[in-house]
Amino acid sequence: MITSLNTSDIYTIIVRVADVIVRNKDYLTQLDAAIGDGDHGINMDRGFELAVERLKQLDINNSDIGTILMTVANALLEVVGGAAGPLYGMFFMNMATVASGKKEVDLQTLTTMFEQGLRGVQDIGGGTQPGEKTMVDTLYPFVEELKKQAASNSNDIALAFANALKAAENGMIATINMIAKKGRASYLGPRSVGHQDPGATSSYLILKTFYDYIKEKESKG
Amino acid sequence: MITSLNTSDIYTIIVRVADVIVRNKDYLTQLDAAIGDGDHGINMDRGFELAVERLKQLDINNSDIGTILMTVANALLEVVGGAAGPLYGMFFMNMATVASGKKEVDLQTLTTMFEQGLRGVQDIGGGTQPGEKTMVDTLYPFVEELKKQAASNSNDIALAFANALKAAENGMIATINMIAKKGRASYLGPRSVGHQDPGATSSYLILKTFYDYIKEKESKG
Amino acid sequence: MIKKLINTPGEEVREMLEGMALAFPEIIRLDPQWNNVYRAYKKPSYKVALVSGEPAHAGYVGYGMLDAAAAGATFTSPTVPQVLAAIKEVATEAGVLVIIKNYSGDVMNFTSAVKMAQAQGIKVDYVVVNDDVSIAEKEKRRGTTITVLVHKIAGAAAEEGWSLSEVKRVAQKVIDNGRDIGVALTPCSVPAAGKYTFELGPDEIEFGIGIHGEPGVQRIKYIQSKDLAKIMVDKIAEDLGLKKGDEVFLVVQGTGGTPYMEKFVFYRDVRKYVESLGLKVFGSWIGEFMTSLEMQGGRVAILRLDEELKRLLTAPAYTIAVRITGPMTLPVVT
Amino acid sequence: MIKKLINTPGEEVREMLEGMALAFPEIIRLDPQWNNVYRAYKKPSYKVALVSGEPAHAGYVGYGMLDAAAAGATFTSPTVPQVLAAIKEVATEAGVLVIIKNYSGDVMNFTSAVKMAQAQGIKVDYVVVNDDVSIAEKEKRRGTTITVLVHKIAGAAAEEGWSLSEVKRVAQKVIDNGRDIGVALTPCSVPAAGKYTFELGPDEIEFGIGIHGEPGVQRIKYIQSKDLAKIMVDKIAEDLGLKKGDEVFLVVQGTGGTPYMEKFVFYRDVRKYVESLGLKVFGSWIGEFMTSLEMQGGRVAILRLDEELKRLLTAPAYTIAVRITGPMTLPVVT
Ligand SMILES: Nc1ncnc2c1ncn2[C@@H]1O[C@H](COP(=O)(O)OP(=O)(O)O)[C@@H](O)[C@H]1O
Ligand SMILES: Nc1ncnc2c1ncn2[C@@H]1O[C@H](COP(=O)(O)OP(=O)(O)O)[C@@H](O)[C@H]1O
Ligand SMILES: [Mg+2]
Ligand SMILES: [Mg+2]
Ligand SMILES: [Mg+2]
Ligand SMILES: [Mg+2]
Repeated sequence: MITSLNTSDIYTIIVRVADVIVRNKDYLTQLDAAIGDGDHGINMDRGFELAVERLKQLDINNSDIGTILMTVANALLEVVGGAAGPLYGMFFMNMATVASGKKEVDLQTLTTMFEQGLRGVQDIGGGTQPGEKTMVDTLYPFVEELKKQAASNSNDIALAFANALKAAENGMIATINMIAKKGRASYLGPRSVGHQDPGATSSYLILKTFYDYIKEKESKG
Repeated sequence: MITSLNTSDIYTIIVRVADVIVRNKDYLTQLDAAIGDGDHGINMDRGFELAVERLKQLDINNSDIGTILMTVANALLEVVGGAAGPLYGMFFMNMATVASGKKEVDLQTLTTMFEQGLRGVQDIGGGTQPGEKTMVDTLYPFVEELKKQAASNSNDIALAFANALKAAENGMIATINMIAKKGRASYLGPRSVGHQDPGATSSYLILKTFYDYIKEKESKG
Repeated sequence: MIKKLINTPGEEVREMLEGMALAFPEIIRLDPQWNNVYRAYKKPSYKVALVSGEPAHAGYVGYGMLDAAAAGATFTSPTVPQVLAAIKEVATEAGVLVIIKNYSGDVMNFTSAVKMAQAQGIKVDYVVVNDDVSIAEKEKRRGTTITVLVHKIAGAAAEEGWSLSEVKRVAQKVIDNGRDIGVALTPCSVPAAGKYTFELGPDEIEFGIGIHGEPGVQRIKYIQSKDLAKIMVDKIAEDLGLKKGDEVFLVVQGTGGTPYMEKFVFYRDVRKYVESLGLKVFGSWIGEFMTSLEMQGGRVAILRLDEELKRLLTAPAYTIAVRITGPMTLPVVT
Repeated sequence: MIKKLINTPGEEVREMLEGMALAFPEIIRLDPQWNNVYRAYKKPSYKVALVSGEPAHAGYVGYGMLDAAAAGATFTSPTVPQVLAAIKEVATEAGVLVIIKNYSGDVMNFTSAVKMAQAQGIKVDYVVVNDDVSIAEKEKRRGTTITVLVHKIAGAAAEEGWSLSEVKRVAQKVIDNGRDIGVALTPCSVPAAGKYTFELGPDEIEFGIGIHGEPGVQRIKYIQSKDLAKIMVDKIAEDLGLKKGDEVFLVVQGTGGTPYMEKFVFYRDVRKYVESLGLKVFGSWIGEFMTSLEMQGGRVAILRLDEELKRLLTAPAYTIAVRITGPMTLPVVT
């Protein structure tokens, strides 16, 4: 059973996120073309490419999880631009703040990290709520489920993430039938219905990468 | 046997030419799109529409063939523009000069009219010769054959025009395999091969309208 | 792939800015670290500095308009540190006015940068342009063409040495009195994406588009220029509550790939219709001021004028895209 | 049908000119009988009058350039009586110079009109612009972008009161020292035809095009902006025999539907390559000066300069498309 993640775990996860994003670059861009301006995959890829480049220059042994995540946040803020830049920038920055100085985090801390990350997104997004067809529709149920799991006194990170990811996936899928209320898709009004939100999708891919790594680590024992 | 054409014949022929042009407007334009700038049908139609409008204002009983043809020439010069405007303008103007004051023309005079018309085209075209993929490839063999027919002391206009039109048709078809040396198509060099010249085609349509009318008049006796 | 006169996709903004700086070194200066464009010549320390975003705005940097344009990737808002760098570069004692277009991304990045600049002791304020009348809810309206008139009018005020709060007041006045609306006949394509942002049938028009190739608020059947002109002008006139005798300024433009011929035919139709409503046309800009790459289509913007706006609108400016050097004196001949 | 911001096809030239005259009544005047555009304000009687054709040239009528532009139907030379009317309208005692583009139609219509005007006792001469370097035989070369520089330079000379023969001499000097070449990435469509003039594959370019939507001299595979820039500049430099140290003026333009971004990326590449050949760039025009409706593509024109041409090129002009009012004096700040 996995009960904590350390600096090196988080480092590896971010590297894998970058890889997942590059492989889904066209897909995310296509989703954005349907209801936005067709750049979400390109934006995310530009950010995570720089994030990994910066991470590679870090001395991992002398870094904590906060440093890793702050490096990611700064890279995203620096080159992503658009809506996704500040949204994910604040997401990782808030996570970093919680993890500051920590070389290891348990389920409780991870939950707080994601909770604060979500809050960062909601705040900079102008008070974004679930149901507005954004990345919040993925992140919010994920965090809610994680909180539930952590509250039930569980330490099992893999189990908690498995359940939270399911909630996140449902949230992502639910965006298909929503009318967008925030972001560029909201200009389309009812025409936005029938399309999955690109940001909700990239959030899901990021969360899934966390879970896939944890599961892999667990199976390796 | 038809041995002369009068003012009213020429008037009717021009009205029919206008009709033939409007029905072939798209076809001529498409031919021009392939090796020119895609406006030949539009240009010709604009000209003949005005020519007919002007003819309708003429008092035919007090007009001679020269007046009819000069009216056509002026209308074409006035609104066709492009290459076709001055080319056909001079064609009809030179025909008009020969027919000036005449209310009836025989094969000899008709031959001279077309000969001078052709010369007008060649002169303003900058000395255009057959083989350069232009309307001259239709007009030149037509005139040569007409001259031959008239020289053999025939008075039979229908027969002479039948033979001359055949020569004109062959001339038109021969433009397909020519490399353009004059006009817009010449910029394409060898790329102009394989396409029938729009001007050669409109010339053929005009000559064919003359012949069709003559044949019809003959059959009516 | 969609053919474009560019090199490696993703490099196009940088290379465009390089081209502009090569062509107009006397007007703009390119900061290669941030893809920010700054006015090339000195400005007085009493002058409020004006900052805006998007590659297009590089054409409005110079005397009488912007001091800095922060260019993001194609159709992407510039980033927080990039905007912050621009603010810091041009800040004067008089302060900085940041002109933000009301797009989620722009608002987030620019307001974050403004907060950081304020935290660093820089005097900075901002306005948000939301002129796109195609969207019903006012707070959601995008910032489009009127942004350029804000640059022009606030820029002239700043050049005259107005205070930050006064420059902001007149900028907000332009926003309050200006509206824009756009249509697309064809889509456009972001180089790095290599695909069109939407597909349109041969008899369809996207009505109420933004400036980043997004689909419009509505898809309508093709109608002629004069019918479009009427619908578009009506939307604006109604929203602004324009009345007979009001004096207005028109901006009629293509969307990047619109030929001159169509712009002037469309202008004719807009102008005739505007005048038929009893409005007085003080002047017009016709051309390309806020475009969406190769998209074919048109935009109309109308600004209601008063004496203050008229004077500032026609004050001198010297940028790549807008040059107003005062009425030309012709040799007098009798 | 191909969607355009126009009304009834066939009316587009007239309506475009109406739009221009509505927007710029202080610069041009439209003669509705002939679709001719005349300079709106008086010219001195000592001034040679300049006449040219094509709708596009309406943008170049005004102080320091043309006195009349005779606009034919879209992509069609104006007619003989139309050109004659233009010559008669603007003729002065000093005479008229007619600037003809070397297209069969234009040459026939314009030279016929010149002959008729001469027969009517008007002092009139002409030059034929044949700058399109994509065609090998010099006599066949079309007249394209250099025509606009002839308007500019001969126009400045005329404004200074030069004689007809002197204005003609300098016009011919521009022709002798200027070359142009163009490429198309997409075709265009004449409204009345409603069809594209040619079809291009997604990786094809028409190389060596004219300005009326005709196909080019050659069809080539898509290559990047900088590779196109090199080939196009090389063709011109070779034909003009340009040598290191020569001073040149660049005109880099789209073909009507080319977005700003691509024009400036392309300009960057042309400029860098031109400078790599050791040529000195005196100045540039970047934009749309001689276009083919909505076609996407690019043109490069280069004019070799001497002191006379430099002075006339930068002399004042005040037309719809070209405004040169002298270097702007900025407030001096220290
Ligand atoms: N106000 C907001 N709150 C939360 N998420 C938002 C908000 N605005 C946009 N988003 C998210 O950002 C995504 C778009 O990102 P991206 O395409 O990179 O930016 P842009 O819209 O500026 O082009 C949307 O799919 C949505 O999930
Ligand atoms: N110099 C010339 N001599 C004879 N015919 C010519 C010449 N130049 C062009 N043509 C004819 O004109 C036709 C094109 O007419 P049109 O399309 O109306 O004019 P434009 O080429 O100006 O668009 C060509 O197909 C050709 O037959
Ligand atoms: Mg986007
Ligand atoms: Mg033609
Ligand atoms: Mg974007
Ligand atoms: Mg033509």
